[in-house]
Amino acid sequence: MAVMSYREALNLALREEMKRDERVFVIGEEVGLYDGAYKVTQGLLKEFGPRRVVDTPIAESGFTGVGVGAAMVGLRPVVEMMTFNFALLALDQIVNSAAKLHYMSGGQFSVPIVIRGPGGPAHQLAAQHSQSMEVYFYHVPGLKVVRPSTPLDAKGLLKSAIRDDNPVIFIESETLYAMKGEVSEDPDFIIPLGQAVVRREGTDVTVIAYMGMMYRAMEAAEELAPEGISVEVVDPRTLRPMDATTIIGSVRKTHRAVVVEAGAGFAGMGSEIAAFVTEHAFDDLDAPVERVTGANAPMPYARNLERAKTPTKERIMEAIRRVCHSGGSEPWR
Amino acid sequence: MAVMSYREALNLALREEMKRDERVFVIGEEVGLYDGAYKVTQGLLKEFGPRRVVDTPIAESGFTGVGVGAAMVGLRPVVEMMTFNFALLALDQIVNSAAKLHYMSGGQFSVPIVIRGPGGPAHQLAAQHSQSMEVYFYHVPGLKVVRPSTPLDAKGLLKSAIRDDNPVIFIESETLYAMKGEVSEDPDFIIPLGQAVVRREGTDVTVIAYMGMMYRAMEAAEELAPEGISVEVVDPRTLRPMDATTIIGSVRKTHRAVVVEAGAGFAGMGSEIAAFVTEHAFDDLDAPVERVTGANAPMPYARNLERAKTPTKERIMEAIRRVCHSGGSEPWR
Amino acid sequence: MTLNIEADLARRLLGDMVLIRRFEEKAAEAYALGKIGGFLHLYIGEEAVAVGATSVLRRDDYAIAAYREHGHCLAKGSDPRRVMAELYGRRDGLCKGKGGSMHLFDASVNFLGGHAIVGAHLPLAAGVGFAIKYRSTDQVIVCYFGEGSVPQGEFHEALNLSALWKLPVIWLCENNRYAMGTAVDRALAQTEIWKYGQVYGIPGESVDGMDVLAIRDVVARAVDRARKDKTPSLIEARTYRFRGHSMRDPAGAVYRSKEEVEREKLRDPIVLFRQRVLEAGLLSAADVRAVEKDVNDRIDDATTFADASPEPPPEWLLTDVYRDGS
Amino acid sequence: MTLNIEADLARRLLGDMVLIRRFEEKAAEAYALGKIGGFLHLYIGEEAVAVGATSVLRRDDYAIAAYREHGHCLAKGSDPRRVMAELYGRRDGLCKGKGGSMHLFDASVNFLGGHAIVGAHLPLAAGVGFAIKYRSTDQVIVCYFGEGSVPQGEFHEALNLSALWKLPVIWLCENNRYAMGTAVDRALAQTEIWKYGQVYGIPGESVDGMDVLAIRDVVARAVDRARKDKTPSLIEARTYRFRGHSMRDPAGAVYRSKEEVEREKLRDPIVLFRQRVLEAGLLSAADVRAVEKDVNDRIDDATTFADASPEPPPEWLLTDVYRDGS
Ligand SMILES: Cc1ncc(C[n+]2csc(CCOP(=O)(O)OP(=O)(O)O)c2C)c(N)n1
Ligand SMILES: Cc1ncc(C[n+]2csc(CCOP(=O)(O)OP(=O)(O)O)c2C)c(N)n1
Ligand SMILES: [Mg+2]
Ligand SMILES: [Mg+2]
Repeated sequence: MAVMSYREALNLALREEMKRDERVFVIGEEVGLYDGAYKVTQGLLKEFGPRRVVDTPIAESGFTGVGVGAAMVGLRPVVEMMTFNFALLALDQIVNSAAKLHYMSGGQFSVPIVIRGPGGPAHQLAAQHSQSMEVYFYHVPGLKVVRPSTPLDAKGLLKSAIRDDNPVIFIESETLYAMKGEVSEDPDFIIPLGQAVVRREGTDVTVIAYMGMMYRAMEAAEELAPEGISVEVVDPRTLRPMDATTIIGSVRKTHRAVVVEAGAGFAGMGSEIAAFVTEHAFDDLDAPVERVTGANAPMPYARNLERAKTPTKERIMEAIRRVCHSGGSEPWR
Repeated sequence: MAVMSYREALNLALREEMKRDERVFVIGEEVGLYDGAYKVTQGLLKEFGPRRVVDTPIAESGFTGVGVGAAMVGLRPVVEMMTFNFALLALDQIVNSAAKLHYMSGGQFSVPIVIRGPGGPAHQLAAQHSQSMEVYFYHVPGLKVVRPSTPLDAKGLLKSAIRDDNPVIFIESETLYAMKGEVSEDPDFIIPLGQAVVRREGTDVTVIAYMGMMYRAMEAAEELAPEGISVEVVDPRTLRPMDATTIIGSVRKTHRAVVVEAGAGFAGMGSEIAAFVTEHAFDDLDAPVERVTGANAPMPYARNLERAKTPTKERIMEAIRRVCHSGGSEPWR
Repeated sequence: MTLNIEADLARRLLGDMVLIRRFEEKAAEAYALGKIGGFLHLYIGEEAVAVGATSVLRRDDYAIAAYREHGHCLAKGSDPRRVMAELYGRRDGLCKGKGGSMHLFDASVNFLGGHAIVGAHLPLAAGVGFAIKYRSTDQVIVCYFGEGSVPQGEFHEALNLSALWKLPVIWLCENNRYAMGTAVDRALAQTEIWKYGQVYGIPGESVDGMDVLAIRDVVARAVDRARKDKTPSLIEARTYRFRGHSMRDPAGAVYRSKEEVEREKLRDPIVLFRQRVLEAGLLSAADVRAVEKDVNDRIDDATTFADASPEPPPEWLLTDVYRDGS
Repeated sequence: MTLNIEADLARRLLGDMVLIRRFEEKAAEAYALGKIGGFLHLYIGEEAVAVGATSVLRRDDYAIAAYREHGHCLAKGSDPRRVMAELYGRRDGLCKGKGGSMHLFDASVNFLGGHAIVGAHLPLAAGVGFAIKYRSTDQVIVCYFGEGSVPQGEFHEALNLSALWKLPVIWLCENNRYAMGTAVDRALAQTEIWKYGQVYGIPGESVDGMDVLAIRDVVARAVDRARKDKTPSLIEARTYRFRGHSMRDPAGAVYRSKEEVEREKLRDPIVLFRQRVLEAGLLSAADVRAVEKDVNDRIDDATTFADASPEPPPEWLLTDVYRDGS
């Protein structure tokens, strides 16, 4: 174990997997000479050379398709989206090519590709650069979707994603890159996809949250302890496939659930989790599952509006209190 | 009132709105000379000429962007996606341009555009041509999303969509184009966006479904009547904004709800409706909301597998029975 | 006039073209009988392109195409029985019945599909070219596409990447002058497709798409450039589709006249080639009859095979979604 | 040597360029002070392009740009106070503080933004050209874009549509030789951007992007073609960005040398133009001082205004999502 940043953990995962498997290569805008727009690929060009660290022009659909084609014939590309917002330009390649080729070919071809990069809001990047992008992917059969919240998870899950034989959408966060934490340096250490983790044990209510919202939920949990509310926080880590057992298990124990998500609320990840939890733990629920979500608006630039756009600790705490005193749900937004 | 097909109803709506407002024009692949791949725009070129009925090359992102740009400066484009599957190529223009320009410009510009065409499975069109596309749009603030199930709705809702000052995603169905029904010929007749409709009154359970699934739900309802199960069927018609009042009102009355959707189940429209209904009618619910959804797989070509992919009448009936005898929910798929 | 090819080759080229032709005529019948569903896009009239191009490829070279790909798949060497079974949606189909007419894949002959989003398979082809270079083998990939994908952005992205990175890709445009109902001059400000490579320094040539030997020569040169110095090429094969866009579209629809179609049919690549080999005395009438007889047997065999093949088992709906079955 | 322009015009061109320069220098300071957040992309070094081009436009003509658009917006005539307030994210900003530096819009001067997805505003420009033709007015639109969007498919889709439909669009590429850290020759097989229009028959020219008068001339000809016979043009202005890609990127990063940057700074469009007008005796030193004094006052005024403007009220988070407020 060593203390390193989330960014360094990703970098280490890439280096280890590139050393381990000659078929793994990194491709995207500014990943080489520039060492990555967010420095996640720092040093890779120097270490592995231009054959395996490939700078591309701005052509998301083109170079994502290049990755898919290369994967079809046996390579294992790690495609960097400088930010995931730009993946919309490559969505057809991801949804209609990457996700479906294995199925359409009756299992003859597969697409072992990882598409990674930062997603979600950062600091005043405004509407086109601050979107929770997972919503475009986790619905799609054939894709796996990962959102790693800690340096340890970043490393362990990225390694699993690279070793996975299926297309994996791996969405990081600009706001977490600098965060430090304990990370295993064992090259054999991985975290399997599809396993949620309990970040904090509690008995009264289960809060399901990932990335920045998970940390906000942890703060809310701490602040509520004195009020005698014991909060359990579950981080799904992988959104597809989702770890039903851990999430449902926790709710069966606490009898209450709050789902927090940074993105707009309508038809977001929280909808699936809430629906799912209710289906499978209905009789154990003492209150309806609450969703605390981002406002249903594009992301504004102004700092004060931006702050108000995503769920605050206060709103999370209110929601937790509401379910614990099982009142009705917060007005729909 | 006159009896006409869903296709003719759409065609009539287009003709009336083009007559009514000189700024309205139709643009897309094969909409003119070819009279539309599915003949929805039949006769428009002859009647309105090439200035207002514009054939485009295959360049979805390009001609959708043309529509958005034209809308920004005051025209009212109706962009046809030959099938909505191809809208993935234009998704960036829809999500990052059309949906956000009004907000980003602080209300200075708006994008009164309609993007319409058939979506969802048809007959053995296989994985890339049989997707429930609404999932890519209804989450997006700034967009409105319509799925009209009847000829009457097709006409009334398309007219509202064209008159709306916001981008409207209007997803029809190849399997409904030939369906006939009563349609108002009054050019002033419209159906406002955002209003669900009760297709069938019932007292024991509310089934929420649209398009093909709505008709399947109606059949299921008829077959269950003899068993003494009285089913109410609600068709949302507009997915965003969703008509909370009608849906919740019905569930408060029946105390049970089943959501049916053709698309894959994980994180689909059913998730939002189920979560939403549970949040707002939790104490009125005698059973967890059930979701009957398409299998979590791409669409296979083989006829028998294709049939098994989308919810059958039988599966809908089982789900209704389950909630009525409020057993647990169907195994997660 | 003489032809500087061997009789064997003549037999093979003729046989492959006739095989594709008969195969699709049968498929059309089967479609009418409801044995084949969905969209069915026939290649009839364009056979010389796939056959000519494939005839200069090695078996380990790759080919990728759009949704009008029966001909490319068969030319590459796929078993007509399994192709027909796929069109029928049966368990013995190339893709277990999951792909259908628009999504034929055959790993055993390096045929990479079968793609139905216009323009989307071009970046995939560049990716395969990238992988070839990455592994430093001397394979090449031929990417067939219609002129309808030229207005699509991915065409240009793929062209630039192939030139910038020097990828062994042969961009082979089958210009049949129509994208569904849209004549090329209503879709493109420049209708000479081969010229689109010039700005990138990509060698471009146009060729009579009805002349299987001409195609052979042009593609052979391109394959050579690709194998030896990893240079991409852009070839425009001027061809014509004798049938409608798909079975749902009449042959002589509003967008083109019956006369035009009839006139073009006089360029039938099979008729022309048969004439030439006969006139050149390369094959005898008996040879030709033998070729056609053999083809007919194989097609009958294919349909029998497809008819006999059962539906895929219901559980296959949920297999092959993920590689590890997860 | 003499210049065949009026003193007034010289004063205006100089003034506009200096205004943009000072405005951004102030913005950089404000960014350092945390008054401006997010990404801030400076146009410093490229001012001649927007100023030269705008100087031959009518007020009712349209302009659209990417995210490095302060200069284009100011040149088009937006009030520096409201632009600065937008950068500050304040209620009196052009876009009520909702857009920020990358999303400036000003309907009052037909400035259509401010777009941050590389390549995405090109189809919008084609759409505006389409609308102009639809309404048969004689307006034109200038679409500014970086050479970084040339590898992007939408560039080619938009170019083809503008040529196919004859739209009054001036495609004005600001080739500053780098897309973030990527030199143009690492992104494109063809680095002469003006050539990309040739295949479509679009008139193309390259021009010294540091020479405001040269740009004026080239754009004037293109505007004329667009107004008179609705012909699009592709202009490549060869320019250079003196600062980093954004405030987060150092001016002389790994991808280009300090020496190169210093050398390019000798081409400073403002310094060069000032020299020329002085040498030509078109303006006196005093005139120039007056111009600069006036600009400085306006910039001070702008920052004072922005500082004084309050944050947008919280309820604005949910306004302007839909036109009818629904
Ligand atoms: C992105 C996309 N847009 C539209 C379609 C519908 N479509 C299918 S084939 C076709 C015409 C393609 O023409 P071309 O590329 O010339 O190939 P051809 O059919 O002539 O062989 C169109 C518009 C599609 N499949 N994909
Ligand atoms: C589609 C897309 N991909 C990537 C980015 C990230 N990005 C922002 S600016 C930029 C470079 C653009 O360079 P250029 O077009 O030359 O404009 P310049 O910055 O030189 O003015 C990149 C890659 C983006 N905004 N959009
Ligand atoms: Mg064609
Ligand atoms: Mg640049």
